[in-house]
Amino acid sequence: MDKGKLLALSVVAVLFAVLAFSSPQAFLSSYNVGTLLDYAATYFIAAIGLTFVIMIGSIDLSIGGMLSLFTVVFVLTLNSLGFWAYLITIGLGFLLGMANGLIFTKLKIPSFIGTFGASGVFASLALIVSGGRPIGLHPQALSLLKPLTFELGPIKGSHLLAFLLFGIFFLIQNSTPFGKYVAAVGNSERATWLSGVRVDRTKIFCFALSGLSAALASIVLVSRMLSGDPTIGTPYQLQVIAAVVVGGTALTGGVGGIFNTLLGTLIITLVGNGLYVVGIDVYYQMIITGIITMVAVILTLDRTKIKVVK
Amino acid sequence: MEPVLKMENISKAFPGVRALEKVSIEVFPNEIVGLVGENGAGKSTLMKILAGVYRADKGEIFLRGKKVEIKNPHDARALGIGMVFQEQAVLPNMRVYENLFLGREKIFARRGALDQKLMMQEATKILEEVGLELSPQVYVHELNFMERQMVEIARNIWLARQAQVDYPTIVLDEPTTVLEEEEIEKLFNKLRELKKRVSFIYISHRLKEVVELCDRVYVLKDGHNAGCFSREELSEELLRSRMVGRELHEEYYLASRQRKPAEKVVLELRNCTKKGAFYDISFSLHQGEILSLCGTVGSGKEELCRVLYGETKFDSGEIWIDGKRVSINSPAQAFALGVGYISEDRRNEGLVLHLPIFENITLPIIHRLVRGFLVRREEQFRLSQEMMNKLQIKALSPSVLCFNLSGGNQQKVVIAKWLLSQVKVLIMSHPTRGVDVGAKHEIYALIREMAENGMAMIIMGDSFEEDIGLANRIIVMKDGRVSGVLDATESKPAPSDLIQYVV
Amino acid sequence: METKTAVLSDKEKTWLSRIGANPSLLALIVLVIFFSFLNPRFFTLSNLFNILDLASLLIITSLSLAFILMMGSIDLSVEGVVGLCSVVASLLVKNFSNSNDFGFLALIICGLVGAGFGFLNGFILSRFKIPSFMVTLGIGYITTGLGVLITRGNPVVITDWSFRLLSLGKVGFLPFPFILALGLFFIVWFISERTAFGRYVLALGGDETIVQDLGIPTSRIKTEAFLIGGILYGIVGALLTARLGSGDITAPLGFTFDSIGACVLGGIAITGGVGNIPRAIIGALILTVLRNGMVLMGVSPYVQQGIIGVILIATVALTIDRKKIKIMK
Amino acid sequence: QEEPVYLGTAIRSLSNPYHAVWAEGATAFAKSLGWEDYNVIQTCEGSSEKQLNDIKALVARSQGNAVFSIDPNQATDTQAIANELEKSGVYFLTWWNKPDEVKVSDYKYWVCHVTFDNRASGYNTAKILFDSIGGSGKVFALQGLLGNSSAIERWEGFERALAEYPEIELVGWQAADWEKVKAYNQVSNALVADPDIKAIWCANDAMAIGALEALRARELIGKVPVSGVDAIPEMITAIKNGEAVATVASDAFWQGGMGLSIPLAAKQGKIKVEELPENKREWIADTILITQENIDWYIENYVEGAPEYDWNDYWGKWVRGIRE
Ligand SMILES: Nc1ncnc2c1ncn2[C@@H]1O[C@H](COP(=O)(O)OP(=O)(O)OP(=O)(O)O)[C@@H](O)[C@H]1O
Ligand SMILES: Nc1ncnc2c1ncn2[C@@H]1O[C@H](COP(=O)(O)OP(=O)(O)OP(=O)(O)O)[C@@H](O)[C@H]1O
Ligand SMILES: [Mg+2]
Ligand SMILES: [Mg+2]
Repeated sequence: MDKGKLLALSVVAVLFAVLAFSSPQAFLSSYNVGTLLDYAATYFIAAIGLTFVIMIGSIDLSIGGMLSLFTVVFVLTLNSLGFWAYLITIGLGFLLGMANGLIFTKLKIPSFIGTFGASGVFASLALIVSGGRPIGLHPQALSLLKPLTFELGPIKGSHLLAFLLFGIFFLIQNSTPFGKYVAAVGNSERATWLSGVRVDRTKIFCFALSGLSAALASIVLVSRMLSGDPTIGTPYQLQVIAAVVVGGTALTGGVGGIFNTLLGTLIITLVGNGLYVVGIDVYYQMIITGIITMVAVILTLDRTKIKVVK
Repeated sequence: MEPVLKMENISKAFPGVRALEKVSIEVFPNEIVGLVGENGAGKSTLMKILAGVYRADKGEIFLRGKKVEIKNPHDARALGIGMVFQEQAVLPNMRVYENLFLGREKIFARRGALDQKLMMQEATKILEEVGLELSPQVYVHELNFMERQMVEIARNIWLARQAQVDYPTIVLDEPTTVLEEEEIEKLFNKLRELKKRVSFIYISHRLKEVVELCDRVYVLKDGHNAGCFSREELSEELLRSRMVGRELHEEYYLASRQRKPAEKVVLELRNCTKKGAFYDISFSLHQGEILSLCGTVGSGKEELCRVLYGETKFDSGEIWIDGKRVSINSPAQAFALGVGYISEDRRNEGLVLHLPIFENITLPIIHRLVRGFLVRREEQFRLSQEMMNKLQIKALSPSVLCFNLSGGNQQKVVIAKWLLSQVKVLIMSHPTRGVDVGAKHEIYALIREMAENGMAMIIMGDSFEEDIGLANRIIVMKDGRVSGVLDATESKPAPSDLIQYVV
Repeated sequence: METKTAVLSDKEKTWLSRIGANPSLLALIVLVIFFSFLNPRFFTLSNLFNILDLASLLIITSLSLAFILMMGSIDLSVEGVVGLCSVVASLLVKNFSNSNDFGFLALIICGLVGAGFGFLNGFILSRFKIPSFMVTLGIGYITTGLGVLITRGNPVVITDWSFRLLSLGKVGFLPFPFILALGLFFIVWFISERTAFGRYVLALGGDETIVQDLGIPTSRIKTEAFLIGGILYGIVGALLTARLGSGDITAPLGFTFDSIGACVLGGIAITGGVGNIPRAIIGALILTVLRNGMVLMGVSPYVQQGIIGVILIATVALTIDRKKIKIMK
Repeated sequence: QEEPVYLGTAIRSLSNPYHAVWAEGATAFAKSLGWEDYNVIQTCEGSSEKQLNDIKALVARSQGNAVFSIDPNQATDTQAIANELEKSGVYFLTWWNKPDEVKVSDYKYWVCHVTFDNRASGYNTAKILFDSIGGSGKVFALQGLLGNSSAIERWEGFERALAEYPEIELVGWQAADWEKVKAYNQVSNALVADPDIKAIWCANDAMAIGALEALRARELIGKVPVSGVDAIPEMITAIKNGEAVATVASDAFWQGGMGLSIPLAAKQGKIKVEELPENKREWIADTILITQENIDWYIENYVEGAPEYDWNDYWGKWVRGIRE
């Protein structure tokens, strides 16, 4: 394991220890563990695809917009079409992600701008599709969420999904040609291109995965909130990026990975949950969150591989 | 006489590598000191310590008799040490004059504002002096590799002159690798003239130049001092043997292993034209043939190769591979058709520097190493290890990052990559650029071996000697057209035979 | 060998060719013409002054972002620092909550407070080597948190009418905030074009390792760039208080992405190394004109976000100078 | 003396005056019991999921020994929150937004859902605004955050009033996301689009303040009346000065305290939840419509003097059941 991962892991361990020590019954209760997992699952799933996007040195600022849109689409389709909703939402996620990738590679627009623009479009679409109001889930559609809501002790279906995705994407990153191309493009796009790798295809696929994981995260969100909300995504945007970066993935690309994102998500979750479990006054929470975010990055980012930070 | 610069017992280790072990050098006034050694001998590291990029683990530096601490590049500059790095250090997004004075703008400040007119005047003067016919307003990204190098040299010469010290020291780390004969001559004259005021340290693998230019030469071997020779003693053979530590084959280019190419044509160009670059080029390349493309920069040979590996497109003409007409739009397509390319700029174009050796070597063929959905890592390792042994790449294991390899070893990794991918046609732009004499020899052997196995190659060599020595056939280009075709299989032409077509 | 000559020197260019070479400016002109045709009220003097008034705050924050983006960094702390400075300003002038009365001195103090946080941004970024994205996100949280802590959520209403002239005042017909923005623009432009610091900012955006190896103090330059940014945010904070009559931590919501958007619309590459200060102004004007025009035309609020998104993408597709940015990130 | 209970208040944010006063009310209630250390304010900053997670974190910390007063981020969130707390056996009360099909009476621990009539607020402020310009003329309106439940309901009230005034012409509307600066910009632009705008309706007070400042910059303040909802201090001043004509106070201080007092009473057995009639499980609480007429009275009683709150008077502001 490289230095970055070790550092991120130790940050998680320290946070965990501090929280567990300061209020053992509360923090370690199976109820709270369940809450932690709930919290972590959404962020992690949303951040999975983004990790690849950031690994190639790009960024996806449309996740917020996509979450808004997809929760609405999922609830609407679940209410009317039943199980097809899963397929439709996931497919749509993949396609819209791909559209981001195409705008980026074929129109040659920096991802920061392209996806930021797309985010506005998605947010508008969410409002139009929903008629500008949150949409509740029909009670009869509730049972269709069983695959995500069934419980085994504190563990829920959505947590298992997160684990499963972690496994799959870990393999994709480390042991498939695509994963290797991602690492190579992130480090040196030109050299990779000259090695005969289809660079654009790799990039487009990264964005498609980002859309896909946003769609999956929306489904999990709906399984928890039981509604589709055309404004739900906005607060997630920067948080999801933070989850990736706090784990030690460099925004300049080439460094980090899915394991880092897992740790990053845990850090964000532990901080968010811990502030209440430990009982920090609300007026100080934002300040403390800001400080911890920075300190976490200071600790987790492995600077031996990146010469410059911007 | 007192030395201007003395580096004493300098040691430096990187994780897993002892780069320098008690190395000492001295530089006197009015002197051009040569520094030679195999790839990875530690030349660049030693100079980077002098320039403040790295800090020595042990050892002392004296400037004009006084011990100094060089903690960062800023200190080095203040002490009158300039460096032309092996890797280019000009900023493409800025104009030439901005690059020339970067970090020294204060000189042009008039009441808080920079006097742009003055900067421009001064820049024009400097450029004239090194013989670059450019407007200082041009953006560096519009310049070619060579022009950039000259800008960098010009910058350091100017800096040295600005320094308020006696005999500032300029380090030139392989400055001539990308220059043409004419420029090199200009540069040498400039250096000789300047040494009245400036001392130089000159690093090169072109021993001929070293012998011609330097007053004294240090040889480094595996991070140790391996001799120092004065002008009187100097000879290419001496340096070569000191660097490598063994006698080299009498027959440098291994001409005896040269074979007649097969009948089969693998690549054929028909009437290819790209306006402004080359016109009406036709030739065919046979299996196992080594074809040299000669000509000055601007003769169109580089552009022609670009077209072949898919970087750009031509305006008209046809490419045929294995008897089929093809179109090549990207390196990926080129590769699928069996065409590989080795760039002269290996740091930026040849390697993914921050990935390990094995990932680099297997990058183009990774999709062939898949079982189920997953890549077989052992296979990646095995193949890489094989190539590393074969090419004698100096590294602890295939998982070493390419970033940490010396220039020559990086070059070998690039070659290994294409060897492994078993392309039919390999285009090599300056394959031995920046490679030491020993490794050069190994690369020549490799080229022979690849030819014996049926690979066809297009080579743009570092010198006429290299082109002639390696090739079965030589195509000379001038102003975008073929000016001469020479056979070199039966008997080798002399360099003078070539020159008439080049100029 | 052929000789490369510079692209026409600046004097040789005609006005027309310059506009043609600057697609952002072209986009702005097209927008203006487009809206003028669709709504006669658009091209009037009163709307001109209205647009200048509305654009002025965005112009100032975009000036700061321009520097930071050209350097290859980013600043997400705009909203936090501006909001906090707005609160600070309101607590310093005559107000309902305390007995301070610093008058226009408050503007300067705000600049200093902003400078302090800008410095912190730059210092943490260069000292601890964490990406500006995260540093400024963190400082954004901290400043917002401080603002909430100080005011406990209640806007501080000010009663200092002379201070409010900062926003309400006019010189002739020109709104005062715009004059201030214009003045700051010239200062920042000067710094960018005519000082070594300005060069280094661009150089850092080009290739930081090279700049380091040349012995240029990169940490200091980064810190200074963020510091200048901080000063500008401080000023905007004070202006905002003058504009709204109260200090309010949430007032600048949306400023961050508006300013980044403005810079990018103006043609400043988010990857760093390419751009100049006037482009920030052009971008800010494009965004303001666009919003103004959409209200004038009565475009449905449901699709406005989407339209801006599409225009952003379209403009960048047209304006970006792909020669200079080989690799798109 | 009873065993202390954690008092959880889940609101949107502390950076706006409405919720800031809310938090003060909650704190005052906790003080009245001597349980300051058990008073926990949670802000979700617009994230529904964070709100749910924060609530669960406090349930974990208190190990179920808590009651909650919750202002759900979105109407549709109530169901998920209710299911969660019901499972943990924690008594709670919700405010403002709830989908109609979700019934409080289906739950044991959801003591009640209290709302103010958003539609009435929108309707009443609009009527006063229209009357203030003589019932005819051009009007511009600022909507809150698109897609937000309160924004939608207030807008419906506004539209109902609009239908009753045929002489009033709505010349345009924009969304200003509840924010001052956006309102300032939108109104500035709207005044160019139509210089004859006679009045401006706003879905909340923050936007109304932004609108007023835009009017001030164009020297129209006092000439173009403005209305809002929430009764934030700046708006009270503006009404007093004759610049604005109407706002609605839901008494955030009372909400802060009563939101905790009622579920606590249920937990302590003072209220028997199962015995409450349906119209006390889901009810509308009284608001104060503030206009030029009663502004002095309001300032005297609520700004300069604070009303006496009796936290045991659970039904003092009860108006009617939601479903009546
Ligand atoms: N001259 C160049 N130098 C460096 N990178 C380049 C250059 N030309 C193209 N690229 C990069 O390669 C990308 C094109 O890659 P490539 O042709 O491999 O795409 P692809 O995967 O084949 O796409 P598709 O399948 O859509 O054709 C461009 O987006 C660009 O990033
Ligand atoms: N940053 C680094 N990290 C680790 N090892 C390094 C680093 N830089 C150089 N080395 C190692 O130090 C040794 C000396 O390298 P150096 O670049 O000085 O060689 P050189 O003599 O300049 O070779 P060349 O002629 O190929 O340029 C090599 O073994 C190289 O792998
Ligand atoms: Mg070297
Ligand atoms: Mg292609």
